[in-house]
Amino acid sequence: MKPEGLFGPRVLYRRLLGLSIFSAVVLLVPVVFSDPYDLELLFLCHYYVMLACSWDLLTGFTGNVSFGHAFFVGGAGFAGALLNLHLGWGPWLTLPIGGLIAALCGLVVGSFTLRLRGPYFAAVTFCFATLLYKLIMIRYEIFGGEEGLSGIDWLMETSLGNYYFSGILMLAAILFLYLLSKSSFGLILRSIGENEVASEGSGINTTFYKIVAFMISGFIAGVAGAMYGHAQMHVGPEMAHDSLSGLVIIMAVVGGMGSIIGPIIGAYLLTLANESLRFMGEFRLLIYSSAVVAIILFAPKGLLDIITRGFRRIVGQEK
Amino acid sequence: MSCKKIGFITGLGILVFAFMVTGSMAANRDFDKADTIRIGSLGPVLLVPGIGIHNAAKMAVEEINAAGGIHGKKVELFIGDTEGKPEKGITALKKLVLEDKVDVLVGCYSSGVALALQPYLPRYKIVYIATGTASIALTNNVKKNYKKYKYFFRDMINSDIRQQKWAAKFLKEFVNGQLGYTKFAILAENTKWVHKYAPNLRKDLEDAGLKVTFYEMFDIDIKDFSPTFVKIKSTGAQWIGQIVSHAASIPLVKAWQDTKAAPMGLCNVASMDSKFWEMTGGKCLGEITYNFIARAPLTDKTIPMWDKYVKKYGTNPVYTTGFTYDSVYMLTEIIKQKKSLKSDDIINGLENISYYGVLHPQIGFDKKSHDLLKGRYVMPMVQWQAGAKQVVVWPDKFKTGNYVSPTWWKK
Amino acid sequence: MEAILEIKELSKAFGGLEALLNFDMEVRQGDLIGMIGPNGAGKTTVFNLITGFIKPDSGDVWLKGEKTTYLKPFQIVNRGMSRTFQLVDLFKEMTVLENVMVPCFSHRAKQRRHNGKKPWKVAIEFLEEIGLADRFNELAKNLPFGELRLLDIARAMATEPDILLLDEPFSGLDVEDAAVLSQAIQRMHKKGQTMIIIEHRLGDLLKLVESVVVIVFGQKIAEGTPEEIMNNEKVVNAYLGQRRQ
Amino acid sequence: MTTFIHILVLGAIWGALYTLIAVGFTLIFGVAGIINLAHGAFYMLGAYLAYTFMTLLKINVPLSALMAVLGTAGIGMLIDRYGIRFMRETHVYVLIITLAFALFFQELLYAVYGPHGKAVKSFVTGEMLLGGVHVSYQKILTFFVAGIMVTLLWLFIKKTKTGKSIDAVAQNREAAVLMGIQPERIYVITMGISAALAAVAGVFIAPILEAVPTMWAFSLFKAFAIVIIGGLGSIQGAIIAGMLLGYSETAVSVLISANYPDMVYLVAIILVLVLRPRGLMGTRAH
Repeated sequence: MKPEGLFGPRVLYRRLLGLSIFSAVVLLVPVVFSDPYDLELLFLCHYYVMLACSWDLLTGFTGNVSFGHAFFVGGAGFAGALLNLHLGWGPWLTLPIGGLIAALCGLVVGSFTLRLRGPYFAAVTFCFATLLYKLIMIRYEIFGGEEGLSGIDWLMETSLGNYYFSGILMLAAILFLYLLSKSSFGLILRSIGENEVASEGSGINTTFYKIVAFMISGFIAGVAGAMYGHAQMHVGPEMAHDSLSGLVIIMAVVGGMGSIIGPIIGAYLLTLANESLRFMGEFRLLIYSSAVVAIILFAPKGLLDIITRGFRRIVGQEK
Repeated sequence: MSCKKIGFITGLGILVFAFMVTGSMAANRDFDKADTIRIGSLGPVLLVPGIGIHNAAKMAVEEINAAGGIHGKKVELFIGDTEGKPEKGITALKKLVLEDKVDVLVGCYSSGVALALQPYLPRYKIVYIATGTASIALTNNVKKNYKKYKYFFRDMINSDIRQQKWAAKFLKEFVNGQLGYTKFAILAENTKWVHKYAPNLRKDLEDAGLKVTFYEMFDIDIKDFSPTFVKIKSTGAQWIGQIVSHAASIPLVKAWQDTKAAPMGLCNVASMDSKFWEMTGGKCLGEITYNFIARAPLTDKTIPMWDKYVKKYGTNPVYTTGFTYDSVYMLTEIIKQKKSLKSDDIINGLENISYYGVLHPQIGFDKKSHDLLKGRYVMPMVQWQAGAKQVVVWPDKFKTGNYVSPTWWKK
Repeated sequence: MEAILEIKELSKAFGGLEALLNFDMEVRQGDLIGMIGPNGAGKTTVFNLITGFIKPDSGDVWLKGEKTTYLKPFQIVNRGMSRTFQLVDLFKEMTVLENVMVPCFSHRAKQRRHNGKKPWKVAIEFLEEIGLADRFNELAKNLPFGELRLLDIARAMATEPDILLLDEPFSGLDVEDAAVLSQAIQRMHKKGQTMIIIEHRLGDLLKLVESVVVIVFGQKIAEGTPEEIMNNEKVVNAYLGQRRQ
Repeated sequence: MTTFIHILVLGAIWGALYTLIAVGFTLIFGVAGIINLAHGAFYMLGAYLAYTFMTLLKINVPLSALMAVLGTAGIGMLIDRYGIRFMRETHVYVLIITLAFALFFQELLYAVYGPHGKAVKSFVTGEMLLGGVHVSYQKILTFFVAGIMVTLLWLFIKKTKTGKSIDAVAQNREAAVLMGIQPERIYVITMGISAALAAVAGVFIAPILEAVPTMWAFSLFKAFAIVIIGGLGSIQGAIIAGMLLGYSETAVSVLISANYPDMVYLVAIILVLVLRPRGLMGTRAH
């Protein structure tokens, strides 16, 4: 007897096979689509995938909606930018350091929100991000205020370089988060989301797991934020703005929360849809947001759910 | 099932890639091989300064094409929406350069956006004349690192020195000299183009023996300005110098009119627009702002261009209009002259140009900083007067009416 | 024999209400103790206090010679005392197997698993013991109420506790389910599992247990074998008497 | 002295407005247990509908205001009926669908009216001097309207049959169901009332500030902050915290700098949740 969908090496192998096909596609895309503009767009997809997946580890599993993912992105982005501008450290240093700073931010927010759930949790995470945003605005002589900081060293000289750098980083992040979510760590996070009291009553140090989840989520979002700053050669307060947090939430939800794979779909789809609707002019964002509302209304569990169910039906495996 | 799940993702991914068009990148095309000359216009398409940029560029391009284009080649215009935000500006620039393959760029409202765009110019080797950005940091970059930033030119009056000196002159000569006020409040938004402007203005006033009773750089997110005006009033200020471009101008003007703190006049970019009266419900009555274009014979071309613009778009030109209109002409002039789209040729041409535009008879750029040449600009002070009229009250040379003090103000 | 759980003068008040006053109790290895009392008498409060979910105002809890009074719930579990919950509220969106796997990752369970056995295999064993092994892949929310109770017990057992605390395991069960549960408890008892059971349904309880503690208004009023308790006048007046009316 | 009076007057006006926005937010949480992130969008819709009726269609003030409020209430009820109902118990879902609705309305108004602020003429012109301070009649009117609306809400809940049903559902849904109350009907009505209250605030703020497509966020944050400080679900708490926030923000911007008022609510939320997680008068523990 072997439980399906759990830890069995064969199942894991199959899933990893799926991930490697995805990796191969990511790595081969530039062969077909070499236009720099397309690559820049796909770079954005990579960035958002990293944000949405790292958010998913925190929220999709523990069930507490974080409205402050921008705190990590902005914190690491600005930290990286300042280190680059003042000390001349390159991306190879600022990315990991940005990530560590964001992990530290995660530790702080995590400790503040330990006892909080639901709306209270949402409010405090939101407050941290907004405090950072306000700080950037008020201490403009350090953070550049409304305009942010420009003149940061580039990540890679060409769009192709940016594409591969971000692509490999993204694949590493996905693989790491996916394996983590399928490990005991993921199981425990889910149990905390389902019922924290019972989880603690099962001998689990829920505080520890929640804070570690915060730190890992923050680290990956932070690396992504620092990477984005270098790739854009600019960091701005919008990286700490609540609208970025909102966008990340919506990407993850549209794709399907609590699966790591779902947010990948959401991030790719929404980033590309946003761009391909450009011909609609000023109605672009209206159509985009109506589509988002429709998807959440009609597929509350996300697109991944619809896709897998549809696929099962085709193959005839519907229970 | 998981394998299929992932198979599906790949499938979806491939589908999604099919959205996109392939093409190839070519910086600095060959003039002879180019069918058309492509100009990119950057600016927020829904904000007044951006509309002013795009309309002016469109009008100039249409005129140039009607006159036969550049050696028979038509000029094509591409619009990039910056939404007034650096992040969106970068996306717009990438789209113009990488997808639309434009040869030169004009436009851009907001210094922060232009600063974010500057590092991309050497990367794409594309020449860009900024027509709506005032921070001196932009041209200082050119001066400091000419090799990297030589692609950048500014056809606009820098705020840090030129606008600031002009503002100080207005406050000293007119407000103090003619009206006799000595206590000033400086209310400036906290954005890049003001960072040196406001403190230096304060210094100039204090050096002239005038009092600055209130000085604040406020966050552009602020919604309610009543407390700020209350504070200004309590300091006994007799004149408020506002320096506002990005902030919520409508609530600001409403709160000013409601609290009746003191007369207000210096720079409010939204207030330069002829629709501002309607937008504030007439609450801007009495407010003064300088502008960079007016229906006055700045050169022979000014009034005809103004009238044509009003006829075509049903609205007055705004401050970015004149700069953009002239810049598009200058760029085509150089391309025509050099028969080249190579950035070095264009830079060389622009550095040596002396162009008869709508704003000044001899527009030209400083060879080291690529800023406008000294003295080749004007900035009339315009007051909103009863009946939604925009009246030039200073300097006397361009005056179209007298200054009217707000009725509620008792000195 | 040495007591493995000692409760000394434990007191707790909520606002002005004395939920528990100077409560003493000793539990020895292999004991199967019942705890009875009317609604609101403070039985669940005892459980909440000794498992760390509520902090007492005064008094102490000693588990195997170690003071655990102010430890956190998960620390107490890892020192060998687990409990079930009165209102069964498990990990509903997770499968039966996953429900039992969570405690397999507690510090205590991990330490005791030296033989390198896979956690899911350990979990299956616990499910087999309680008779739910064939439903391991079902989502917990789809289980009927009786099986949920069993699952909660399996979950608590998976931490391999020295003392297992069952909070009203029979409430809401029909006769059949109750019989299954009784058998399971007896099996565990035979294996030497120490247990304390809170219960309302005296019939089921008194048949099972060896000794009974009676709590009324936050105070222990009697302790003894089921027969002694049935004949104790104080108990009959305070509790059983009311029932008979 | 004038400064002090100013803080007193302006603080009261903002406090009243904040309260008006926040009571609706706390009401729907207390009754239906949902955090409605589209609450700010109702406030914005109120302002824009007022602009549409008054400035564009030139309908008279009282009728436009009424239509704006009722229209928003209707939209609120539709969202509750078709957007929230079937997933009401999942708070993650409710948070996200209401956020999506808020963004949708932002883009809708952006597409229809553009990004510029739209001005609405004051309902009453003129101003009065209060202890040496100019206060426009519009602001005084807003203050009184806010006070009246909150009082009316109180009376409605305590005196009318529907109101009592709402109260009953808020206190104990199971018991209310046993008494023959249909909770779903109550939820829809409550959402309508909640939306209407936000819309009233929007209608009256429009002439003081402006109607812009991003205004929803500002009001939502303030409402969320007030309700967390006052305690989720508590109307008294919302009133107290609303007035406190109005006064403290005004005091900070007059006495320190206009840059800092937002810090007040951000820090207050964190402090309150760390020190007293249930808020000042919270009815529900987290």
